[in-house]
Amino acid sequence: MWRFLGETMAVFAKDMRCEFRTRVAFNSLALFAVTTLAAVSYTIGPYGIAEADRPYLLGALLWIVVFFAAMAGLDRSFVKEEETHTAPLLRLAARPLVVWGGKLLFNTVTLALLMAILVPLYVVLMGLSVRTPGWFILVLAAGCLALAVTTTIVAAIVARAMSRGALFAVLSVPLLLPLLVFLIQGTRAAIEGRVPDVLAALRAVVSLGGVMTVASAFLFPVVWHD
Amino acid sequence: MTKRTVLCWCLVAAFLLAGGPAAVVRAQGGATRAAVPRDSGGPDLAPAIEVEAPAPDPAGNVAASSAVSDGGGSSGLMAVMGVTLIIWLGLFLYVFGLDRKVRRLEGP
Amino acid sequence: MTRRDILLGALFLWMAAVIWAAFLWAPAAAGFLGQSSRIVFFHVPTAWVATLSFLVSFIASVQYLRTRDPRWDVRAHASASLGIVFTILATVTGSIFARIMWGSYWNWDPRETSITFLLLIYAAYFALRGAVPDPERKAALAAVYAILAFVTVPFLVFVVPRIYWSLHPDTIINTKGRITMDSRMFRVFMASLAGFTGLAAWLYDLECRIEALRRKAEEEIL
Amino acid sequence: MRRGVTIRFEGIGKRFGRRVVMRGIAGQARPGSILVLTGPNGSGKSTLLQILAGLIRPTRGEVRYLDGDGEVPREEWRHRIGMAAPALALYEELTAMENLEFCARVRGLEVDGDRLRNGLVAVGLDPDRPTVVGGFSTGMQQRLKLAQAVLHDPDVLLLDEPGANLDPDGQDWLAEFVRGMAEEGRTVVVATNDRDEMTWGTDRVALPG
Repeated sequence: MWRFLGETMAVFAKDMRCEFRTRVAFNSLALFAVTTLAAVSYTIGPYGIAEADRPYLLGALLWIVVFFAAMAGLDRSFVKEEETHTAPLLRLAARPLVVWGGKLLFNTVTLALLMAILVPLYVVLMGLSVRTPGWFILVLAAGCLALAVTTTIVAAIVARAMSRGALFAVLSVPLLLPLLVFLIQGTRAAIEGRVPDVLAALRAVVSLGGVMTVASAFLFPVVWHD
Repeated sequence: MTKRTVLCWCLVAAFLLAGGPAAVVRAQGGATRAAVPRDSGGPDLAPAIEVEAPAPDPAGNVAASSAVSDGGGSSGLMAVMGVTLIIWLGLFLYVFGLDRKVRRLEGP
Repeated sequence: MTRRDILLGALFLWMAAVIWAAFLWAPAAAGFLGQSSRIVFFHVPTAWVATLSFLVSFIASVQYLRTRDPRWDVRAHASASLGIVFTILATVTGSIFARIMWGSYWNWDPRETSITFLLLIYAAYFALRGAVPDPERKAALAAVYAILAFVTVPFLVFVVPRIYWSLHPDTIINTKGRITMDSRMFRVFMASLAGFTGLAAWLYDLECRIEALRRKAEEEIL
Repeated sequence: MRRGVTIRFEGIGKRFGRRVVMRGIAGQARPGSILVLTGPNGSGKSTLLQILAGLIRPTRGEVRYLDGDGEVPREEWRHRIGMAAPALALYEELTAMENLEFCARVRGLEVDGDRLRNGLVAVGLDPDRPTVVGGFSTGMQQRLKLAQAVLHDPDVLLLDEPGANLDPDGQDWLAEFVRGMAEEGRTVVVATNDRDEMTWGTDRVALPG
């Protein structure tokens, strides 16, 4: 178990180190997020939406911004390994589950960093007031994990195919849409301060995320070795 | 089936049971309350009739339908049925031809 | 005349009878505009067959990964392409109904949304297949994707449509677990369900054999 | 004492889409000897080497690793194989030491600074060089790949064009190095078009063009 964790951390640390030296994924994620945020804030602004619609529309917009940013950068972790031909080396040296764990950790941390910058900006720019901030953050965290799990396995599949950029979005969207529906419901409930509804949405997110995690941990070796 | 496979299936089932149905029931209760005042533009588009499950009373059903078909005319229905039948015949013949061809290609 | 031909002839007559009964024998249901309720005899069975093919595709994918037998990949592929055809049919019939009942062909009703996702999943499945040249890798990756997509389907089909308020009439297996349908309608409906399932089984068998022939022709190069 | 691994492969065929790369290739690599794979460009030498490493799944045929106890299970191949090939690149953003350190960690080896440094010195590289691998010449990258391949003391050494991009001295050193590896009881497979490298081995598999 400890050996597994150590090896996973090795993959994660390697990815982080490579990423900090080039910043391809970070930059594209951040740029995409900031650009969409700027567009949304410019066209809608804090007073563009009627008071009654705010919780729902602002929650939906937030997740759309996050989703687009994720589409722009989260496939890098695997695609880069294939493009620079380092994947075969990793395949020979590491256990598949270790690679999956490392990449998942990397994607989670990337997404968490992005959201840590994006969400406060969004709250300020859109004049969003959240009734239950604790639940709001919990929904965001659960969403971050579930998004990272799904994009990691899709990125692994896409890296093994051709025309990867377009395929990543095509394959991710159907898997992510139900998740986004629950996340938007949860965010809205957290903004409005309806705790039981937040709990219901969180349960659905955890359930879907959990199923995804188990399925991708189980299926990843197939994707990785074929 | 390895132990790992069994474990994975159990975990998937556990997650589905833990979150899925429970969330459905809750969200249903919550959503009708929250979403009806402002849903995604449904009622604006819908015509004046109320949408409801078909009436449970069969007698009333038949009565209503005969009233409707008096207005609509059964010749129209005949025409639609005829077109559907012709489409079905064409489709069947086409697929049957394919079936024959495949059997011939597969040989003995 | 083989046994197969007799069975196919029976299928033809059965479906012809269903079409007749759907239009002339069964009554139109109350609460629906004009004769629009008759579409239930065609719309719901296509949706049912689409779901069924999704299930078959999932099982075949699991079997492929377990056994690595290319025949399972052929089955997964065949049922997925059958699924996409029937999903499109269900969408079209549903859309016609929506036009008559609700005044527009498309209004992002939750049911319409979830069937769109289903279409997206199938489209993605074939996009993935098209993007992998190596046949073994293609089969394995497609199988993985089919399995991943299938685990989200319960959420798509059962959870999402129920979170929102829907215009869609109660589904046949509704939350109360009661069938609200006239007995004649119900009989025609079940017959149609059986007929469509038979038709799908025939098409599935055919599709598998065509795909197998195609691959055999390709194999001969090797 | 090293437990040698015999690699046996039979009826190997590979097809990418509609393109057939090879068919019906068979052979055997024994411990302590060098198997040379030859053939014109595009005959599938590199592909065959990757099939032997388990990196590519063959369309037809089977590869088996046998040691004293019988067949080696696939999960253990990674501990037994060391490979250097153009298809196996190193991380360009990392330095030579960082690359080796990562390989050691991910294999679950004990990370020992001296051992890694010695590994680099053995292939003629300076361990304290701060340049990242992206700034290396192809010859230096080739040396680093060899260091990576023998890092975990593997029983099987798979080399694809090992002498390419090396200077004449480097090629002499390489010949010595590979022969030494085989004499210690390792199974060595070399895919090459170089006339000198072809003379290393006693066993040979020639791929038709």
